[in-house]
Amino acid sequence: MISEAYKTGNVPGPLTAVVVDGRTAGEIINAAKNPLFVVGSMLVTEEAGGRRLSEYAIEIAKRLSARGCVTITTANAISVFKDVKDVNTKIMGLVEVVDRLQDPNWGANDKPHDLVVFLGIHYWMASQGLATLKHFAPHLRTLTLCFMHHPNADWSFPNMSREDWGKALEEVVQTLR
Amino acid sequence: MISEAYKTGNVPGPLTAVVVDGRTAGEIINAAKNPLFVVGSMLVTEEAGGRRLSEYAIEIAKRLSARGCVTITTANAISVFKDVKDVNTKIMGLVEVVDRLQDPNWGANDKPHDLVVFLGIHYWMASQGLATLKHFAPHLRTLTLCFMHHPNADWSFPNMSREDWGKALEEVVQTLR
Amino acid sequence: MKEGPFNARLKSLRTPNLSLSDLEISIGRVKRPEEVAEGEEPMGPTPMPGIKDLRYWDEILLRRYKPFYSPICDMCCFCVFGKCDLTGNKKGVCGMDIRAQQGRWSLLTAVTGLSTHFSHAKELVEWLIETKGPDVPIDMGEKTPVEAPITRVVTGIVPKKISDFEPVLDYIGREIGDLVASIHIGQESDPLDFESKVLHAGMLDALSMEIADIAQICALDFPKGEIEPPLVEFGVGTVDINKPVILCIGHNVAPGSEILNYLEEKGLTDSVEVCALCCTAHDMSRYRSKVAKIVGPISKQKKFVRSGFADVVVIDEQCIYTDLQEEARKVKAAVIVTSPKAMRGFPDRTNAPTDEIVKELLDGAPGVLIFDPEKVAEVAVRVAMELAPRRQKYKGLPDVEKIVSLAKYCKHCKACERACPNSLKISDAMYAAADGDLSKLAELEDKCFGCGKCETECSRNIPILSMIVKAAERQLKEERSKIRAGRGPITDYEMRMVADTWGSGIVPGCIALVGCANYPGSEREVFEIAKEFLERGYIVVATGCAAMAIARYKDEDGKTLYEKHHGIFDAGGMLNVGSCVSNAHIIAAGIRLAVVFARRIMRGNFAEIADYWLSRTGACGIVWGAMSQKAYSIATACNRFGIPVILGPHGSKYRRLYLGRREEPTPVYNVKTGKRRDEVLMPEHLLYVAESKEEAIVTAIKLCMRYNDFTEGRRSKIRHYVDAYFKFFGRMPEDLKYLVRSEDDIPSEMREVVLEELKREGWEPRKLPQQELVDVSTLEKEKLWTFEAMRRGLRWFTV
Amino acid sequence: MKEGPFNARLKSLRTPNLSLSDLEISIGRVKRPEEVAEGEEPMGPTPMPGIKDLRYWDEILLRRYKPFYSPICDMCCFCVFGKCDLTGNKKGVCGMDIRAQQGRWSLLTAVTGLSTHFSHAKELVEWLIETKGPDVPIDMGEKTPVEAPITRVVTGIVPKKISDFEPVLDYIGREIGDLVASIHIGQESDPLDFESKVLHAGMLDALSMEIADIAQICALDFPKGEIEPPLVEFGVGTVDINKPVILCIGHNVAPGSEILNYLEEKGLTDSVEVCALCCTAHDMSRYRSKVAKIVGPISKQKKFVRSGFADVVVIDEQCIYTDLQEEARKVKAAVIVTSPKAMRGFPDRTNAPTDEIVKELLDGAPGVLIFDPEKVAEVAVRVAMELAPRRQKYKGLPDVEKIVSLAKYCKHCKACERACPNSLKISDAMYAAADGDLSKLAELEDKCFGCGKCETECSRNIPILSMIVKAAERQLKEERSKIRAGRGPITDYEMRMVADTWGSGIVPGCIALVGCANYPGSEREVFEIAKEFLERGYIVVATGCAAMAIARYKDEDGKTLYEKHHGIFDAGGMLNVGSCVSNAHIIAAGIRLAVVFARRIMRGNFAEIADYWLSRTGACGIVWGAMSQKAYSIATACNRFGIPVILGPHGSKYRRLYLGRREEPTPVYNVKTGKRRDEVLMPEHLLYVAESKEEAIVTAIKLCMRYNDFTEGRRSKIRHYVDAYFKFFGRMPEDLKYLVRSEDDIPSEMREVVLEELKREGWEPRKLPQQELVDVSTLEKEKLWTFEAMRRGLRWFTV
Ligand code: SF4
Ligand code: SF4
Ligand code: SF4
Ligand code: SF4
Ligand code: SF4
Ligand code: SF4
Ligand code: SF4
Ligand code: SF4
Repeated sequence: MISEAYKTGNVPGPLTAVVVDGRTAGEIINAAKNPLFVVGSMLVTEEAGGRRLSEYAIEIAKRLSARGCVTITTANAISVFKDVKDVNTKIMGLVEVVDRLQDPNWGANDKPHDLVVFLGIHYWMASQGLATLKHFAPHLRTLTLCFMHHPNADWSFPNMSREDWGKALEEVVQTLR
Repeated sequence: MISEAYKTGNVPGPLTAVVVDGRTAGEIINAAKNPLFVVGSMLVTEEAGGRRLSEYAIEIAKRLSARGCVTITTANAISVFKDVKDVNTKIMGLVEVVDRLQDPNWGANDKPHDLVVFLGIHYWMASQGLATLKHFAPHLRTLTLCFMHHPNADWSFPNMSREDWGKALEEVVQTLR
Repeated sequence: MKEGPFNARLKSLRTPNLSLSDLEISIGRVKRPEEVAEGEEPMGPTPMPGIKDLRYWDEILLRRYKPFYSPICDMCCFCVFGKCDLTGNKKGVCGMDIRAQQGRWSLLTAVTGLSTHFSHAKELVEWLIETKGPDVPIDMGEKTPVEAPITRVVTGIVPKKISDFEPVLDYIGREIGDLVASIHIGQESDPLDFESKVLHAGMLDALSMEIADIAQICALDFPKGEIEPPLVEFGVGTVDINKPVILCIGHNVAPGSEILNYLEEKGLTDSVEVCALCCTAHDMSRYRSKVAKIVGPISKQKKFVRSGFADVVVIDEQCIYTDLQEEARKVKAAVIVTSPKAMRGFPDRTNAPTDEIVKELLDGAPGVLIFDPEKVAEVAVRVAMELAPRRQKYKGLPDVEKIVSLAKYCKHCKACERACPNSLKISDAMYAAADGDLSKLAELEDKCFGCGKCETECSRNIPILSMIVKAAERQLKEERSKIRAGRGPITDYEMRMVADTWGSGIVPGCIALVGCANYPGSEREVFEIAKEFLERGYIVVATGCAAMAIARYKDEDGKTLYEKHHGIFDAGGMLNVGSCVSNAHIIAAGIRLAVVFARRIMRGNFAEIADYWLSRTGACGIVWGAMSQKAYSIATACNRFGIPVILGPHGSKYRRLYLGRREEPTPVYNVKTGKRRDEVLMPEHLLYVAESKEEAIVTAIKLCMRYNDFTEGRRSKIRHYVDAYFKFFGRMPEDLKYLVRSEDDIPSEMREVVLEELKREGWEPRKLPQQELVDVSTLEKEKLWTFEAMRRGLRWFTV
Repeated sequence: MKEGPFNARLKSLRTPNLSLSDLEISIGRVKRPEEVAEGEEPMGPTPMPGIKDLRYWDEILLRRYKPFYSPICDMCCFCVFGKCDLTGNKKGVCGMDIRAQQGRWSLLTAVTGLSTHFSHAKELVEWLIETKGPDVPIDMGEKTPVEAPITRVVTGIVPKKISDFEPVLDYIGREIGDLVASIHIGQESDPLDFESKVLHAGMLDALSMEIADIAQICALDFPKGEIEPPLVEFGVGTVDINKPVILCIGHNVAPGSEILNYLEEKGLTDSVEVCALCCTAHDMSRYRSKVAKIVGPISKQKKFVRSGFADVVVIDEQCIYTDLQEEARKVKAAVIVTSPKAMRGFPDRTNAPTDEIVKELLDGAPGVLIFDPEKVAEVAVRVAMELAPRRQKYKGLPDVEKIVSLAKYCKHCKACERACPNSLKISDAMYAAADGDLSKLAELEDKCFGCGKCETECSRNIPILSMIVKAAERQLKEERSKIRAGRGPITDYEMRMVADTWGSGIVPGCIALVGCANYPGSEREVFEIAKEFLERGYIVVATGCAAMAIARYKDEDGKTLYEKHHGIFDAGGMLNVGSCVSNAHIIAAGIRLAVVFARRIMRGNFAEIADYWLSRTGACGIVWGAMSQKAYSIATACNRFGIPVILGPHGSKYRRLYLGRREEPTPVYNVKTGKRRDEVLMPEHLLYVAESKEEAIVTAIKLCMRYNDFTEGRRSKIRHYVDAYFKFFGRMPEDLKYLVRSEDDIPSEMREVVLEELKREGWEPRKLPQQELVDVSTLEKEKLWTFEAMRRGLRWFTV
């Protein structure tokens, strides 16, 4: 299944993301060897399904940390992790992460990644970052958990309301091992 | 349903053709008040399902003529109609037809058209002609019967083999009233 | 030596290896050796460089800062071999891959920006020569003896009068041709060579901006580096709509200044209200600060025109919504367009009798095209005066009840939100408005740049923008404040005063806020960034839309930052430098520093000067609302001069950044001994995109650090870095080990925490003596022209 | 009058209303009235026109021939306000709609082509001034006293020596800046104003091409309008691969001519094989017709390099596959790149010692960049001689068995076909090849332009292009024929001879076959079109890739059209004019006609000259393989001069045509009385796309008709039109009623059938006397400068 891009004009080319639901997204993360979770500035401002977006992000980050994976906080996202325990975070600029991810040997936890998961990043920055990865990081798959559809990812949610988004994120959290 | 463009790089934008089969295509033509059939140079050279493409074109043109509709032959397509009876043809360049179709009052049979059907036109000329109509002839719907998928049309076949194309054209002919 | 045309002759001077030529360049022709005055500043190695002549400098930059590409399109549509799919490792029919294609787009974007400034400069110079004569002296005031630093550095020319810019313009025009030619199918293929051309375009952009601004400063007597330029009335609310209102929009001051002249001549200054938008507003207020009012930046264009306040709208060039004339027509305002670059389909009435044109416009002609600024002035004033009384009923917006009923019609499909560049939450605001609560609509105003894209997508034809403006009407009308008129150059005098502290890092940096108004969050963010840095004792300079965004907001005590802070180029100074072309003066500041502080040769000595910026001079550009091709070429201009720049999130759509990787060792050289050693990369990036205001602030602090920071300077910079991190993120930065050279660099009050962090990261102090640490350049010794010239026994006066 | 710089002064001459200035322009400065020689040709109204000065002419063209837009993309990605969806009636964030956006792309495409020719001209002139001095006289031979018609018409300058082109280049460079600036966000919004700028770019393109070709003709002593220029060896098969082989590719003759010089000097001409591709080949053979061999057009680049025959590949600029250096590397050929526009990532070795560079290349360096053509020559020759013996094993292609086994590996997914610009039936050919039958692969060669796009899409990595080339090896090796060396200008002398017959329509037209090699069917079609027109007694002129395509094929009796037909600009003449820049001479031909036949003023008199082309002079360009941006700007150059052009189907991807609607009445004026009347539109289109060769032929015949055809001329044109229709379509054309003015226009042998058809169509003869019918212009009387000048009592000599 494919979807229209959230930004109507964002039609990058013949290759376009596959639409997934929350459960599938969770399974994709589960299946990955060393997923990297990258969260951005919208963690500070957005809500999903009536909860703060940061709550979902923290849940996901915790489960990933339990598997030895890292969460990269871009922009000011680190501020929502201030008093959170049991989470491996690292501060980087989004473009810095994406830049380094082009190197197949780079890992935020010193191991190469096979999956990158975006959440809460400014739409166009995320879209452009995903484009960089699509073209220049063929060793990686990309998944976004935003409510805005991202054609440049390998997998993306469709465009959805904030309510449905909350449900989908809930599903992701439930599915994660 | 949507399909990839025949030319991989031909991704024009968010709006893209709906894929149809032969029967649906025939019904679309049947439903139109004053369809205009436009055929091009590939009539002279192409085969579909083992028959000459021109044979299908002539069949369709005949049925349309019976309804008072006109077939426009572009380029050298007129040459295949040399000894054909019971067909209203008119010779024009493809870009000339498309140019005039932007005028909602223009008709090859002096009545305005509501549907334009392309067959056997050089891929890029057809694609560009369909783009012109998409943007500048909102009063018209467009259908192409080529084996190459055309995202700029309203309706198009998917990419198909010459054999399947023959079958689809046969279906069109069968469906036409 | 044979006589011959200038440019052909020059070629022999353009040598990639540095041989000190015994030829000097004066205006438009090469001096014979006997003509060169003794003691005159020698010519550097690259006067009037062509594409290939500064490639060696670009190689240094691009080895440190690799182009980072983000395609916004996977296809290429440049030639009819295509349209080609370039996804991943596919090549186009011509052999281009996606990386080279991004380089090509980067070049196209930069050269579009460059051409725009060039064309603007050319038109200004031609018009000024025509009206004021070719001999207007280039005089920037006694405090600024170096009149045109960029012109000197790039071309080697020392301009004495405005017509001396003519050969410089010829040079730029020819280079533009070469750059555009490189975009053609089957030419350049290497991303780095594309980027070298991009950087070349950037440098020429700086040169074009300098010409434009110097020409208008000298010929129209704008402020010449005044530290207290007059305050100008700013904001929608300052416009007196009881008078006939003329609104000028764009970048070319010619028509606007003539309107001001005409009013003066006719004694009508008090009878007609003259206001302006965008850089034309800056420049008109530099011309007549007491008369011309500044409405605001590009984001106000449609908002103000739609309000109906303007009776006559005069459009010149650049960044003017291309359907603005239609907006004007809807409110029955008269439209006059004036630029060959934006003729917008109107009939050319330049040679028609004025009476006839006035009549046409009063009779409802949709608009006229007039190329003669004097005629524009007379027509504008006469039409405004006659038209104003007739169109009172258009001066206003839909009323509140109308808005509520329109909001009820919304089907909440969010097509508008998906099309809105800032994804504003229109649907939510419509829900509230339908219930009679306009506050949510009003809140959008600050974040909305007034494009109207939402409206073109709404299948219900809801006039979303008008509703936002109406809802925000009160706050808009209350928008009245003061902005300092654009001051023009940073003076050599100021530079002498600040040289020690800025040059050593004690003044922790100069933050340049420039660029367009498509801010990621709201215009307020630019104000907040400025405030943050002013409070930290940085020098803050601003131009164009950004200078206006800052003026829009007031501090707790009701003052703008311009009123609150001094206007000196020194710690805590808040400078409005001027319009977009005034950006040249910011780049020039670092050139002045290199001359004042280090006596470096300017003329034709690009690489050494840029190295000085890159390795010594703490500054960072923030283009928070980067949008136009000009903003890109301005950023690139900074980059070629060695100045790092941070873009707002939309900047990722430019497709290319220059990112460094701090852990990769990079070579630096001792300027005196020439000894090479490897260092961490500093500054870390050359062109960066930040996602939030906070990220922009901490990154800018970091990007102000330089190899040559004295200990005291570095300590101050680290203090701000750590402090800002705690302020915004509540924790320590993770990269201090790259920034702290020795324990002396750590501010005493945070010594322990920092050392602890450093220890965790396995930090080792660098074991170099202070002098060795700071006498650093990125250029090899033999490419430092000043030193080379001295070694060759040359002696000269620097200004 | 004050002294001042050239360009500023000129402004006062650029008046949109036509006031005959008493100033004259000589080289680079304005003459004072007393300096103007008595009887000298007066200056027209628009010397050195800016964007706005010829808008009145463009309005005439664009009212007749409306821009017809075919977007190839529905989005805009020009600025970071976007990316915007412009589908249908949506506008971009900046207000642009899809129509204006196509105009903008049209401008970008044209200005890219223009800049490429400009930059080429500039580099040539700079290099020639450097090597031959500034005083090389502009002398086109005694048969061609009007040395530079386009320069005269556009700028008013009469160049005497090559350095006189310098101010013209300055002028073009400045205009390019203005044109590119118009692409910036928030500038132009009106499609017609975009198109006016496009046409301006086209005119400047013609000027640039003229400068480039005249400079090289004069300084390098190319043929000067010879009617029997030497025959040159043409085709892959003519290259002697037993010698060391140097291959030059591109458009700038500098390196190639220096290689020929070096070989001569060293007496090595017979020891080294020098061959070339693309326009460099044309120009090298114009320089030394006996030595330099022409391999073919762009379609042969990869095919030839892959064959491994070349030991050294020298690349200059334009239309060179951007991965060609990689192809060369695969066969271990040495690569030398030479142009700042296409540096392709190689290190600049211009200043390295020659021995060192030679050694580097022999040691396997991937390539070097050398800007000095003399050094290129020495390096190329020395490396070729040393390398040739070492790389014998690379001179060849995969063998036949290999091909069969590769073909078996094909999974028939047709990804290659979908990516191939011409959708060649590769899968079918692979089926056959897998069965050992290579004939289907071989058949593809003629239709394949050798891009290798198919290979980049094949997930099985099948080397499709190599297989095609191998399968066609025998036919390629047999490709050996003769082409006339590019002759350069059409002489004034020839024009005098043909003036009566061409000017009146008795010679039914001049067909110009130009442009690139992406033909819709095969290269053979260009040959067939040429043959058709030659047999009909048209004048056929060709340049660039098209001139080569014609040379590739032989008639039944084994001769090329060049050998079979005379080379005079007259009925039945087959002229190779030269390289792409020689296209200027084709446009110049009509200017010469206007002067020779009608004594029209040339200097600064653009509109009248273009009107002469449009309303009187029967010609049509056919750009059957339009591909590059240059091809677009060349077509546009023709269009602004009033010459219609037909593009091949791929031309639809340029996004814009100029189409007329014949039934819309268009105003024409009697040149003597000024009386206006309405006429059918003629020629019917200005820029047209044809889908098949047959359509191109009949349409070209029609587009050669002109208002001013004498009866005998029109009769001859109608004869060909009807005849060709019957030949290709077996029936009557349906639009004769627009073409036949009176019964006299009908050829006697088809009188009855034609009259019958006309009757059916309700045709009425036009009731105007012959003289009234033919004294027609599209310009109003007062804009016909020659007549205006005469009315004002001026008298002058025309050359
Ligand atoms: S590059 Fe831009 S204009 Fe071209 S296809 Fe892509 S989005 Fe469209
Ligand atoms: S320039 Fe190259 S990549 Fe772009 S459309 Fe042409 S062939 Fe394709
Ligand atoms: S597009 Fe119109 S109808 Fe849809 S949500 Fe926006 S305002 Fe409402
Ligand atoms: S006018 Fe404002 S709300 Fe509408 S699309 Fe533009 S920025 Fe968004
Ligand atoms: S130039 Fe206009 S249409 Fe194009 S991306 Fe920018 S805002 Fe959109
Ligand atoms: S892409 Fe490769 S495998 Fe597919 S049909 Fe073409 S040659 Fe065969
Ligand atoms: S190399 Fe030939 S067959 Fe392959 S894509 Fe190009 S034109 Fe088609
Ligand atoms: S004809 Fe076309 S491909 Fe050939 S050289 Fe000229 S521009 Fe290039």
